[in-house]
Amino acid sequence: MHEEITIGGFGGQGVLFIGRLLTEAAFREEREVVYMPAYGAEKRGGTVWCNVTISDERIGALFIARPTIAVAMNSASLNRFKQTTKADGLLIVNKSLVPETVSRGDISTVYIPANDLATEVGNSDIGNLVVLGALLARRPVVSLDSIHQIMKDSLGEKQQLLQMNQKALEKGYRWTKKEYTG
Amino acid sequence: MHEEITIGGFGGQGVLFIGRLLTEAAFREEREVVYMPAYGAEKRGGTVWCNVTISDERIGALFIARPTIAVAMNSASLNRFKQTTKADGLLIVNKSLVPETVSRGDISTVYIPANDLATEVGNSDIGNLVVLGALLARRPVVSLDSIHQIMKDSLGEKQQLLQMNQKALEKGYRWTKKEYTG
Amino acid sequence: MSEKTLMAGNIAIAEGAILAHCQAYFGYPITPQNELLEHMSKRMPEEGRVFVQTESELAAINMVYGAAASGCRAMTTTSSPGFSLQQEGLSYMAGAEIPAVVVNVMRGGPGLGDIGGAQGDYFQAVKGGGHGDYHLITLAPSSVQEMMDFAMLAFELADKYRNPVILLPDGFLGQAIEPVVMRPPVTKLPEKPWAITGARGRPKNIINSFAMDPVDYQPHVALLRQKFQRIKQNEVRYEGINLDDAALVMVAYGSAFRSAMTAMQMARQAGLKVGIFRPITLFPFPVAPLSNLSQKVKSFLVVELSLGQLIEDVRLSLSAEAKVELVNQFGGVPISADEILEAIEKIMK
Amino acid sequence: MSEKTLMAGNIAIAEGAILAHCQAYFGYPITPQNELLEHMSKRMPEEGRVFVQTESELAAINMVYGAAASGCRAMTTTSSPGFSLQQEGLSYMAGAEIPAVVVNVMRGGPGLGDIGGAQGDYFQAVKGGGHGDYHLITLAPSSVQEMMDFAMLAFELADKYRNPVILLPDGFLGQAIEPVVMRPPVTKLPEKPWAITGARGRPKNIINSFAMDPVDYQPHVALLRQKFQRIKQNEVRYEGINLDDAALVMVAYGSAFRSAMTAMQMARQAGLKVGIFRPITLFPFPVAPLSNLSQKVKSFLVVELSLGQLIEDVRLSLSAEAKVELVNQFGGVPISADEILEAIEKIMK
Amino acid sequence: MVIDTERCKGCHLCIAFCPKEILRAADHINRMGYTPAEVEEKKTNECTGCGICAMMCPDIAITVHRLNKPK
Amino acid sequence: MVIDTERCKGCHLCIAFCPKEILRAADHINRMGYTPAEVEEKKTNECTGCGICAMMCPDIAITVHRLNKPK
Amino acid sequence: MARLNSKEAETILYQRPESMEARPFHFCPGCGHGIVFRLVGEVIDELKIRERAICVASIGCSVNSYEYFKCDGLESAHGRAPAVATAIKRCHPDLVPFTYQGDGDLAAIGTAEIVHACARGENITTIFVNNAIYGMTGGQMAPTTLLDMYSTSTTAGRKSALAGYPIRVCEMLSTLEGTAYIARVTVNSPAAVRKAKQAIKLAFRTQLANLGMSLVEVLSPCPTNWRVEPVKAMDWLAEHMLPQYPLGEYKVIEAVAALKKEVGNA
Amino acid sequence: MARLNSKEAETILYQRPESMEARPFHFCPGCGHGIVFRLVGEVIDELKIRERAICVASIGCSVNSYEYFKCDGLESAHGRAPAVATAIKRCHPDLVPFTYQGDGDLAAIGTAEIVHACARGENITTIFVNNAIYGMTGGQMAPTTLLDMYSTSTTAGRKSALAGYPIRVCEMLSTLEGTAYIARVTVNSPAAVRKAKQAIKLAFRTQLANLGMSLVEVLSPCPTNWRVEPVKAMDWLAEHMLPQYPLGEYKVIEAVAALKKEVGNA
Ligand SMILES: Cc1ncc(C[n+]2csc(CCOP(=O)(O)OP(=O)(O)O)c2C)c(N)n1
Ligand SMILES: Cc1ncc(C[n+]2csc(CCOP(=O)(O)OP(=O)(O)O)c2C)c(N)n1
Ligand code: SF4
Ligand code: SF4
Ligand code: SF4
Ligand code: SF4
Ligand code: SF4
Ligand code: SF4
Ligand SMILES: [Mg+2]
Ligand SMILES: [Mg+2]
Repeated sequence: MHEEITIGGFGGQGVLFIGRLLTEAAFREEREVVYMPAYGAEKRGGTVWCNVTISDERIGALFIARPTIAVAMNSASLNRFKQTTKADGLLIVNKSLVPETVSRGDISTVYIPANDLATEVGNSDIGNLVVLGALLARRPVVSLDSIHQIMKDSLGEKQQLLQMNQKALEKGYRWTKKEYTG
Repeated sequence: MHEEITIGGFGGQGVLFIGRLLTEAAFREEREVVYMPAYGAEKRGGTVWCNVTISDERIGALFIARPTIAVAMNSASLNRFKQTTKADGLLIVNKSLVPETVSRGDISTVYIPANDLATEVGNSDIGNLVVLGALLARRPVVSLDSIHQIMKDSLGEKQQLLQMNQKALEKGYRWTKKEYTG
Repeated sequence: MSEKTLMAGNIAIAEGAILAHCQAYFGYPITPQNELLEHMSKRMPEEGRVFVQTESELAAINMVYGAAASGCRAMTTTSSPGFSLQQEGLSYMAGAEIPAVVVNVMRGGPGLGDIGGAQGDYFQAVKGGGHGDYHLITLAPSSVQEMMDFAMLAFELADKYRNPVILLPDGFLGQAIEPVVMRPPVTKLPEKPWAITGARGRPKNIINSFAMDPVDYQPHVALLRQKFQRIKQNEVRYEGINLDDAALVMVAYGSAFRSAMTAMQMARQAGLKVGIFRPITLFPFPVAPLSNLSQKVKSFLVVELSLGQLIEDVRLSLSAEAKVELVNQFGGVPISADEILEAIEKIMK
Repeated sequence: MSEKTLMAGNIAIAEGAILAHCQAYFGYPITPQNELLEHMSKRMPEEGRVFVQTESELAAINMVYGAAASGCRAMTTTSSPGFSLQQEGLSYMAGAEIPAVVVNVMRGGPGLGDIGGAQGDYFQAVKGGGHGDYHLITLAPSSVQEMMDFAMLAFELADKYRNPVILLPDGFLGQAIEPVVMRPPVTKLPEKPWAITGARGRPKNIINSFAMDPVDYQPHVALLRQKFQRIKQNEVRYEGINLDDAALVMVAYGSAFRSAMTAMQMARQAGLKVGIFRPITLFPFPVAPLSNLSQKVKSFLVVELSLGQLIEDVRLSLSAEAKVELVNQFGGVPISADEILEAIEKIMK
Repeated sequence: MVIDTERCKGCHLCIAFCPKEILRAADHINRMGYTPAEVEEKKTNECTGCGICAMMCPDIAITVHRLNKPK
Repeated sequence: MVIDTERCKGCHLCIAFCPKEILRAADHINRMGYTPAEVEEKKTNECTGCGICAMMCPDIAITVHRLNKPK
Repeated sequence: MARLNSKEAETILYQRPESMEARPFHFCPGCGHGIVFRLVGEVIDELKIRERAICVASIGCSVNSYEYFKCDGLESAHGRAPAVATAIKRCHPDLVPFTYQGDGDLAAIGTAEIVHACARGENITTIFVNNAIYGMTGGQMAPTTLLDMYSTSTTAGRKSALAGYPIRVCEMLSTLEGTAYIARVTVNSPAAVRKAKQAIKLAFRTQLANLGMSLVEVLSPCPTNWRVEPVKAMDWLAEHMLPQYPLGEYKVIEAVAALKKEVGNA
Repeated sequence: MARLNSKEAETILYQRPESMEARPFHFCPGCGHGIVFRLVGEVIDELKIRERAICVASIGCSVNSYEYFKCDGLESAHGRAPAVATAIKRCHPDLVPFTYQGDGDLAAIGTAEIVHACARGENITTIFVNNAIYGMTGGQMAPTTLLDMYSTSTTAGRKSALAGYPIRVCEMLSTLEGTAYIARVTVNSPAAVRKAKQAIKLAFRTQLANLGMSLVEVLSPCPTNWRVEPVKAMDWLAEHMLPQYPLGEYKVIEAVAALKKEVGNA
């Protein structure tokens, strides 16, 4: 197994957070993993992105030029990923904020109204977890359980927040399973 | 013509001064000349030395490893020059302050009681000019006139000092001509 | 694999230093190594050790000088512009034979530049950005694990040779997060009878790099030369990958090496016999191993995040007939496996 | 020869700068270049120009940055430890394309070292002691006349390429006194429409070496690379002596070259066919001329006042079969013609 | 007074300092993702043009005009 | 008091500050070429051992002793 | 400050100063730098010195300040802006260089340069923005960080035994003979902003009258690194910073006092 | 100061301090450094701290000061001695590091380091020898050179318009909260030497009592570069330096005052 995942969005959309979740999960599942955040210029506003490479072998490049899985949380990142996503790759788009679509036949796409779905579970801000659910629904790079466990470990005391997050994750997962069966 | 002159003595003995005089004279006589002082560690007490290379051709090394003419104003410099003076070279020793003699057959030597002779002209401090006279008496690397002219140019207003210096120079010159004829 | 931890490169250096019993840390904030300083600001006091956020990188390097001269394992960390400010101090430390570790998490330059990762400080670290004749042992990690391991190694080598050691990751490695196997802490530190610890029951010690007269200083520099010679003989480190059948060998370190790894995998998949030679010590540079390799392999590709610095040492190492090409990025931009693959393909056909 | 004057090397640099219409001088005392600063403290105000004795070499280089950014010909002079402190500033100046002249009258190192002359700052000046990818044009005078001439040339080259230029004599040359032909003063200075002179009747000017995003900074560094390429093509300077029939060629600069001259004369007298290749620009290094020479001559002897720095650039220039030996002094001690001759004799028999 | 809502970063200093208390946070976000300040519709006329909001605005997002009284 | 004339650099601060004015410059130079200070022979007894000369000496060339009065 | 535009039927009371670019600031919401920038712009407008002013930027959140003013500008290495400005002024006495420096830049790495610009009495102006933190690098302790204050490098609060005491820059620099005008102001209320502007204006006037070094320290909020909302940051500043850093004029040499009288609040 | 040697028939009143080497100083005749060195040596003797004292030398005429004391010592880069001493003290609170710095070293290139050692309140001691000149490099202007004073880089006398004003170090550093004891003394008379020693002793005591930064500025003659005879140099000092640099204690925190009372002149 070797997946190269890039996630992009606005600062504040929790892009780095779901990147870290994936990394931690892969780590717990005893895979090789590299997490590489964008840093610096993007610190204050602008588009933030991060790379997560998960593999069964020693990982080379820290950077991902052509992701096998790309997640676009805003238009700017879609603009980028629609070019770079690898053939046979998966591109997930947050339809709530990104009106554009992609016309490439050689990749799979998921258009998910992440913030709307998040609002349904009670917090429009956690569209990132909805998207993560979607990702795992289409490419189980790590298990949903690992993610749940990590959230439980870190948010144990904050039951309400934890439950909301879990719901968002599940929501994205189930929504995607349903909409994009196969 | 190519002469490599090294002059050594205590700080305050005017070693650098006669080196500069030789340099300036050679310059006025339109020869190639390099003056290289020792600097730094010797600044505060200790032995001072300088190199003057006078030549009819482009001069190479700034430093003189084996002088053709060496002037020892104190024992420390004699110690050095008795080794380094080139075969066929000239070694001038200020007998007033340096009791030692040298037993090398391949060089000429002049032992001159410079400070005593200087006292005779009225200032024990200008043994350096006596020694310069001696040097020019044995090796006319520049003309006595050039030196006189330079002193005149720089000490024009200080008639008494100038005359004293002139006398010391002549004294050393004549003493040496007399004592070391040929 | 319970002893593994996920960790950012910068943090791994901090924890590596703590494991190596670094007793004093001095630093000034600069991106991209702020997390390292911040981590130390918490961890060092926790361990009962010294942490001072200094007024500048100049103060930091001179505090390291003082702490290490007094026998403590000491470290400072910075990034490129701050490293430039430390060149005088590094020359003093090399001159006075002070064992200490200086980390330069390199960013894009010259000038203020940017905060992307880069390798443009190669010459500065490896050739000596300061004045006078000296060398700094320079270690180039290429994974978060090595950030920790080489931080520890750096302290060992520093003490072994009484010489400053530079850890020279690029900014990308500082930010990358990877699993790390934690190492056992160092418990036994070397004796330092030369250190400035108070002249109690022994003749006084003096630490300096000075003589009034050059003739007195030269023998000291001659001793340093001997030491550098010993380091060259004993401390060369490198990694070779797929060298046995390689027709083309890439030479790379740091995050450039990581991209080269991926490029090599891609090339091999395409049937191209590519290997990698990775210098781990940049000083001492693995001259002999590379030279030997070039008896066999005639085609080399240097991959670096600078305008052609590593390539000079590679050229100086290779046999006469070997050919060297360069593929690089610079100014804070990472290099992708794709560009490297392209360069490989260009050479190999 | 009435236009000749006897002058110390340090003074010749000062007067050369004044002839080149250096408008602003900033410096901090350090041996062996104090006479230069002291001379400027008198001469610059006499000429109605700017002289500031700064609080440090750091302040000096940053004042040079400001003065040159505002369109003035500006200079600072220092010696080795002070030059180390200026590495950050030099990197900034190279990055922001500031034309200015920095003189490093090298002394013995590393560390505080001593105040003898040395060439141990070769790497620092030529490879770039600061951070990031840049090059400084580096001129190596070897006579008092050249101290003056190259000071003037330095200002020309700095303005021509908008790049800092280093004048790199050793301390011995600074102290030596030789006859000098005075040059006519520069009267026409180049226009500097880019300079920071107040946004009067034109769009504003900005001087910097920074971008928030590496992707924006890289193109700037790429432009610098092009410039360095142009410098390499156009500005190589060197001197060859007795190369026509030479069986052995010495490579040397500065006061080491002067000793090599004498050694060559001695060798020739002994019937040994020895020549000298003297790089005048250390960057750009005369790679092609040396390389061509090595098609013919196979035996080289590098003479330097350092532990083997110049020799690396010589090695990088020579053809595969050429052999290179080293004879050197270091740590502030001069090299004598005798030692060089000895080395020559050892090689040639 | 006019707020350039696309320049506004939603710090709400203007709201806090307006002596007439006629400013409030909008209920939407702008392109940069901030909640801009706006004038409560009903209170538009209460603005005295004192300029305090502009004086406190760190993003020069506020321009204050005053209609000249016809002579 | 004893002057180590080979350490003495002839600054003559001791001479200037001795309250008893019993010190003077010697008429010879020492090995370093300086004119050391010395006690005027006739005035040796006038020294009170006040130590001022030693206190002002920049070269620690002066040691001051006092003969103990026999009990 | 009011600008009458006779062709329009309305008077523009407040707008972007003419000497400032339209480009939006890159600062965080509620950052004091934005207010200070605007005040400098207004002063440049009012003194009509845009064509002579030189923005000598430093390194900190204001790193690219030259991009916001319509005057010539340049970047300085961290802490060295006073040296850069010194050289520009010495070379071009007709220009009006001002440094814009943060507390890390000026009071830590740049200590020697500001002290010596003051000691030399350079005829330049320094705007010194004290937010008690290293903003740009992510909130580490600055030399001006308050005791017990949180920062990312003093997460348990700054303790004097480990991290020393906050430096009072105005007090220190006022001891130097070359300083002509030194004042500490803040921007945490409309009245304070007005006073800050007066001080900045007087500082520039001091330079224009060739009276020596002028420096205005502006206590300024950094909501991001103080971890409070912008509006609360203004209160935090009043409560915590003012006691440690009393506002006021610390040095007004006679000639500056005379100047001040002469121009009043204009 | 008197030391009784019971086996001898005489009392040695003054001699080389035990903590000092026999090696003669390399200073010029009449140089104030020699007096100050001896005072430091006497204080080390009297406080019995030779085995704990660390001589942190700086660069200037006192460059190799570590060679004259029988305690451990090291060289610092120019201006950085306070940083070096800071580190030693932090690492070894039982040691007693003191820096010995000239006015060029401390007040020019080393400004930031001394200011921040003071701001941090490091528990170290600085002996600051102000001779108003760069002695070692041949007599160039120092930051403390007096107005109109000759130096090899102000041959027409220091003019404030070109070369700024002399810095009063004690006054400046006293504004910093971390300083515990700051005094200015001189050595131009026996009485002054006695006071200088008391101040140096109190400075070391301040460190021994862990009270914070202590600094003694000693106005000291440099006959060579002042171009006057040693004896005249003492008068020159009184006439020219004292008006610019008033003697006295500039900072005595309560705990130090208490200490002073406690020990008296001992
Ligand atoms: C030589 C050097 N050291 C460190 C840095 C990193 N650096 C950039 S800004 C900064 C501090 C900024 O703090 P401050 O001056 O208070 O400005 P603020 O961001 O708070 O406005 C530092 C340490 C640098 N760019 N150069
Ligand atoms: C970085 C650096 N810059 C300059 C020098 C040269 N230097 C040596 S001593 C000195 C000044 C000494 O003056 P001061 O500190 O007043 O001591 P003094 O000799 O007067 O006692 C200078 C500038 C140096 N050694 N290192
Ligand atoms: S002060 Fe300015 S930026 Fe802040 S909310 Fe009001 S208009 Fe927006
Ligand atoms: S101008 Fe005054 S009254 Fe009007 S909105 Fe602004 S602050 Fe309120
Ligand atoms: S001890 Fe006192 S009286 Fe005796 S020589 Fe010295 S100063 Fe004079
Ligand atoms: S004070 Fe000391 S050095 Fe000076 S003359 Fe007297 S004994 Fe000699
Ligand atoms: S970090 Fe602080 S100082 Fe920097 S822009 Fe943000 S609020 Fe302003
Ligand atoms: S130059 Fe001055 S300070 Fe230095 S040793 Fe001589 S007299 Fe003393
Ligand atoms: Mg700040
Ligand atoms: Mg001094």
